[in-house]
Amino acid sequence: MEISINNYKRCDIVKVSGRIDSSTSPQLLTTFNSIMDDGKYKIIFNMSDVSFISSAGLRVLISTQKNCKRYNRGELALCNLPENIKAALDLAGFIPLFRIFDTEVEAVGSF
Amino acid sequence: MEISINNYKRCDIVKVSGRIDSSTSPQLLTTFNSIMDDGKYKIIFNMSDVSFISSAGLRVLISTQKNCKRYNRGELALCNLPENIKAALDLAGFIPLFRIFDTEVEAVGSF
Amino acid sequence: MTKTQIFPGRYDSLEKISEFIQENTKNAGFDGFTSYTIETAVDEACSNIIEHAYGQENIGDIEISVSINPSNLTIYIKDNGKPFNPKSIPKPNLSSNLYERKGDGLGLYMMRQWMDEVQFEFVDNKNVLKMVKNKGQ
Amino acid sequence: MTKTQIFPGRYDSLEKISEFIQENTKNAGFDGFTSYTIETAVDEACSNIIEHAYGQENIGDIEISVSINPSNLTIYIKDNGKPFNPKSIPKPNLSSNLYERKGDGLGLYMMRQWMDEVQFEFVDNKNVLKMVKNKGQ
Ligand SMILES: Nc1ncnc2c1ncn2[C@@H]1O[C@H](COP(=O)(O)OP(=O)(O)O)[C@@H](O)[C@H]1O
Ligand SMILES: Nc1ncnc2c1ncn2[C@@H]1O[C@H](COP(=O)(O)OP(=O)(O)O)[C@@H](O)[C@H]1O
Repeated sequence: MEISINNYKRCDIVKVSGRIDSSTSPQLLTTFNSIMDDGKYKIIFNMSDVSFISSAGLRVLISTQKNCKRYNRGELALCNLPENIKAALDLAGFIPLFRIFDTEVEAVGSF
Repeated sequence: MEISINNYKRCDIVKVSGRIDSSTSPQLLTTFNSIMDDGKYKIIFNMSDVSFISSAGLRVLISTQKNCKRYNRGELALCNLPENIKAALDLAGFIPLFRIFDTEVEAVGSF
Repeated sequence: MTKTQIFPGRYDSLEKISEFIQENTKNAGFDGFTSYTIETAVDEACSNIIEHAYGQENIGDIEISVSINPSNLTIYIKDNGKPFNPKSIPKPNLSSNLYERKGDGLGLYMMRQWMDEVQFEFVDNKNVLKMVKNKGQ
Repeated sequence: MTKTQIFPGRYDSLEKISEFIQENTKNAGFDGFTSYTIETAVDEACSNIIEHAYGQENIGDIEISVSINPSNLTIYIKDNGKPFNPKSIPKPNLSSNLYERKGDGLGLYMMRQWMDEVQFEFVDNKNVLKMVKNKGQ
């Protein structure tokens, strides 16, 4: 798994390429936590290059979303979901819990 | 020339494909003016599909930039400049007059 | 045709396990999405073995056998960890209210939703998980 | 080899003029960027003819001849509009201060910067603009 972060004026974009499973999801959690530790709670997660997500990865998303939304200070939004990943989010009932955008531009433009 | 407009929370993206010459530049000016008439002065001009720009097109950019920046209410930013177009802007001394971004995301993320 | 492979009970085995499963789902003729659902079920099962049956990494192995049958793909996953009785596990909370919503308990749910048969047994001092995905649906 | 084409003095001729120029710059072997600079110079010249020499669209024609020579590309552009004396035209303001900066007066400047020779004459009651771009620079 590789993680990149891009900082913009009103939000940060996190992009992962590869698998998000029990082996790699702690690294993703650390990334989200380090952004929040900097006082930034508007995060976009670009999933275009995520090849696989297990329930361990889904847990990271839900706990990050709760953390971001606390005190109305922000939000974790998702973008560029591959079909398989979207099906996993759907099965887990996650679709109503996140704003989901087709492109990074739409996601950034929404903050 | 074809023009598309996408509205985001804090800015609008205008994208043109084709030639911006004396024949087509009035249409571009009308587009920018109609956005400003709606009270929106933060505009991004995505030039990736602009094949040609003459001085008539450059005039539209400068007058729109002046209009946007008046009263500090906004700005015309440019993104995705093809090499030839960038050379024309450079020759005309326009590079210092606009913020120029490599991608739409960076441009939107800057507002 | 049955293929068997043994993997060390560590999280970094999960990627190799996925590759092993993908090879087999491909050979069995499943489409990309169906393969993905099977890959997910196996990943969840193996993660649970490491986390819950063994309790941590590097305690024991995971043995996976895959049979491509005319009408289905059948997978057996065996471990030597503590016996597991899935009957006692409640369904997960899938609330769409973020604050009531929990992130855990999804693994078994995803396995059951995405496979046609999921069955746990304890045989010869081993946990044996059988999962079946039917063809041509 | 010289090719000549006549276009109606209208702004929607500019695209066809560009295509005619591109064909010739390609045959002459110029690279993409150099072709673009020549295309720009011709577009500016023709826009000026319609706007300033004819004063509006549909008053007269624009005749363009292009010669591919061993050492250069030479373009002649003729119109029947009012005589033009470029000597009287001041250089444009290229200030990098937005509020002092004007958007007009760029056309002649771009022609002169991007071509190796730009020369206006009034001959036989016609404006004749000669522009040359050298090869192999
Ligand atoms: N192979 C296993 N061995 C022992 N306990 C298990 C096993 N698989 C699942 N469990 C138990 O079932 C619960 C639910 O599992 P699961 O749905 O995968 O969610 P999670 O692992 O996120 O809790 C686990 O918390 C654990 O108590
Ligand atoms: N072909 C022409 N015939 C008559 N006047 C011209 C011609 N070309 C240019 N001019 C004059 O020179 C000025 C500068 O031209 P130019 O640099 O192309 O900028 P612009 O057309 O934006 O004013 C014009 O405003 C016009 O007065």
